[in-house]
Amino acid sequence: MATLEPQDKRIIIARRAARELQDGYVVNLGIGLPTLVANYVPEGIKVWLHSENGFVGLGPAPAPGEEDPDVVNAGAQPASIIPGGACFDSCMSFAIIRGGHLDLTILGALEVDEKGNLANWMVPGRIVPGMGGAMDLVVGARRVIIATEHTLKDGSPKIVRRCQLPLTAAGEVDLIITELAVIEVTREGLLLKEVAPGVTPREVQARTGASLIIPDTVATMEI
Amino acid sequence: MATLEPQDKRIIIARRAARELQDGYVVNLGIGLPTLVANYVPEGIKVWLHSENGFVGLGPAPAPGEEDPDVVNAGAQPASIIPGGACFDSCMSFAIIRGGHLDLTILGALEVDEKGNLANWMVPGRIVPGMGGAMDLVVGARRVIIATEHTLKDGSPKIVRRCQLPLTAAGEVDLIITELAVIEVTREGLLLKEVAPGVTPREVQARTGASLIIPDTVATMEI
Amino acid sequence: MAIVVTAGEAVSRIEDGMTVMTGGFLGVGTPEVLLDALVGRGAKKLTLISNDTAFPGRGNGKLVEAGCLKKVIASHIGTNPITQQQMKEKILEVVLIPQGTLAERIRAAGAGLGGILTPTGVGTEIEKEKTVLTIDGRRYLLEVPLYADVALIKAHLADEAGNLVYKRSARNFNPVMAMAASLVIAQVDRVLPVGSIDPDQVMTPGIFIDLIVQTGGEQVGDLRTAR
Amino acid sequence: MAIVVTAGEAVSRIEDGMTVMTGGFLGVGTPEVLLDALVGRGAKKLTLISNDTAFPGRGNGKLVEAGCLKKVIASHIGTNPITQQQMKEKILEVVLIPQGTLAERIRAAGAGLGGILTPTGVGTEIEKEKTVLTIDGRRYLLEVPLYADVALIKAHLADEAGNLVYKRSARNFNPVMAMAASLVIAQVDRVLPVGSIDPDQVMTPGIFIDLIVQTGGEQVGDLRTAR
Repeated sequence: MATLEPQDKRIIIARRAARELQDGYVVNLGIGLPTLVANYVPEGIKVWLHSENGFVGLGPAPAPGEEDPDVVNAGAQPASIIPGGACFDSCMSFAIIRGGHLDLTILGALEVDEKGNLANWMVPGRIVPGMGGAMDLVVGARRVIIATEHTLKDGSPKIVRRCQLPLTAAGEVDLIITELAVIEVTREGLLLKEVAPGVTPREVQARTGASLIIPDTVATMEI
Repeated sequence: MATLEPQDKRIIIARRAARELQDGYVVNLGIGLPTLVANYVPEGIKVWLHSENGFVGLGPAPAPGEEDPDVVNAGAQPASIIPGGACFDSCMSFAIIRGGHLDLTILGALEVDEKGNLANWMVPGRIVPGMGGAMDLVVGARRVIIATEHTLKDGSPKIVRRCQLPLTAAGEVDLIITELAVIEVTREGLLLKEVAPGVTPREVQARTGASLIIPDTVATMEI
Repeated sequence: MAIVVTAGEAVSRIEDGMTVMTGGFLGVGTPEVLLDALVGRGAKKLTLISNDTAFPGRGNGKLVEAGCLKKVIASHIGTNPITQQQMKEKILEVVLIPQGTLAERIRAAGAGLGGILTPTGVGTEIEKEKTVLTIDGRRYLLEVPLYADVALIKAHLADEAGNLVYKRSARNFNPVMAMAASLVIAQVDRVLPVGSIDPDQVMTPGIFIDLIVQTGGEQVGDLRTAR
Repeated sequence: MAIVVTAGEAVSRIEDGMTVMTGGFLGVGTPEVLLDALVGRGAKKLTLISNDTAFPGRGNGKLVEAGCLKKVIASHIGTNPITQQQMKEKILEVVLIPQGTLAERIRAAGAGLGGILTPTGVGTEIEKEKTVLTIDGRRYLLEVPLYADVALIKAHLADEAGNLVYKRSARNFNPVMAMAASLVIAQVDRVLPVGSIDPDQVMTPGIFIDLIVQTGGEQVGDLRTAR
């Protein structure tokens, strides 16, 4: 198994996650790696990106000098609104999230476990940034995909049997996409659906902190 | 005590009720008699009339031929919106009502009692029209004034010891204005505040189904 | 992206026995063309969620008269004697809900809330069979979400992305119902190209709208120039 | 009818120890001029209800740095290391609330609801010390209203009746906060004569607004001609 640079890993994950998008989907992309997914939307697919600070129709960053201080994404970075976009207040924004009107959210993780539990908002004893909109997103979106590097930098697993960190939400994660594999959260446990080119199921299992259900044939990730 | 024509009674009640308005008040007037109050707003007083079907700034009926089918009052009659008015949806309309943002509502009554209970939405065994927005209005407005004829046509009292009809709301009425008297609902009971010109407290009591607290001096209604 | 269809195509998606929300307040802001099509299709045994049943021959009154309904959930039926007659004859079940509670229950469904606590109805018949909770010494009724299979709403303008703009008191229950149904069909006076409505002027985001039925209506300018 | 005042006059109504809501999301849509005036007045021991504490030197960050706050109720403080430092040193109490729950709790206060049931936070630390209710087999947390003594909000335009229009993502928490405080002060770029804003374009009705502070800002046309 070749060693990938962090930036390569992120691109692989974002590209594979983008393949989960369907035409017409309303999607919220978390800050960080998930934001990259917007760069790899497959051709012929149009999605409506929801920005929880108050609009749908999030577009690309404006050219330098073209920024509108009132148009920012949920990370307060300059953004744009595509034609057909719509602005609203925070109550409506979270009604959209909580009410099941997002087809999909793609978020990062500190830990994710075999029950579909997610931890991505705090590390006790260290600084607590706050959950922002993450708890609502994970509970509210129809489908929750975790897009994350497979392990921490020291190689310790982020995909575990039980999350040790405080949860963002319980039992809401549907799919996990890493640079090594695509893993589905099922009632029976974590089902290995795809492995990256050149990676064996056994290698994925070795880097995972929970038992994977490994079918006889596992597809290769298209990236 | 002179006998008044129904129309005269209604005008007396509406005029006296209008004296409860204060400058800048946000007010919802019920359908029927309370609607007449808008015709007697004292000079120098500007109020914002709230129409529960979705706007503040209810204005007078438009001239014939000037009607806009999309601008009606809560009784579906052609209406107008004064400059400075604002439209909104039903959730906002009732957030305004329930959230204590109405300074005053003036409503009619089938029965009102010494505990401030009000019944004005149904008569069992007869037709049930539905409560519409009345239950929200009585609970939500900061001040609830009942503007009603003192008795039914047969002379039986509408102001009673205990409402017999199903309640619209419990203990929310603050003041009762009739063609005979102004009566305040207090913890101790119904306090006679004013009597109509030429009417004695004793006459008011005789036409009232609950005991009135009658102070030594009772003011005369200015109408 | 909402799809523009005919009224007939739109209502063909509505099956007998479904729960249908309709926007409007006493027939103002009601999608009359969709209701006509629904009557024309001979719909049966619908449960209607709406503020009222308007008047005979108008708005929801059409559904009542045509015998499309088995149940009405509304705040008021006093303006329609046919509704009252059908209720008396037990052809029609009528459930009355305070108007603000009706709005909030629909909103709860659309906003993913499990319910709301309202002071409205405390100490009245409405309280019966409801859970009462005391918060900070005040009593509230627990009111649960109201969902529908289909919402039929009326707006003035749409763009091709389904963004909607309402006019005056014709807004009423339309925006909240657009959030609370599995299938949302909007009757609009006119459909404009995507991007014609300034994002700040959108009253219902297009992501809520599945089908649009355009009825013609008045000509309007390009709203991009509106501010 | 809202009254137009200076920022200094406006914030003179805010007493030490009060609970203050401020609109804005990471400093966008924040009433900076009102915050500057509040810092200038030397306000102390305020409880802040806001989405976040923005960044050092910007938005609510100014209140943090100036030591105006004893408590922060927010969804996120991760962008402001000074907030985190004060929290660590126990100078500042920080209560974290999921963003959607924060919005709904403020709305509940403004809309006269005793609370709302949300699925957000079920099975997490947020659940601790909360009442959990099961509706239709799903668990929800009971979340109660959040009121403030004062709301400081930011809009683009006002008319002299206090009607407000916001721009783009600068809307965020401003409209809901305008409904949930005893005193509501709006900082606006420009005040127009009454009637200049089409009633359909009003985003916050003027009845919610007590005081307006105009900061100048860009010129705008007459919105009556907007449609």
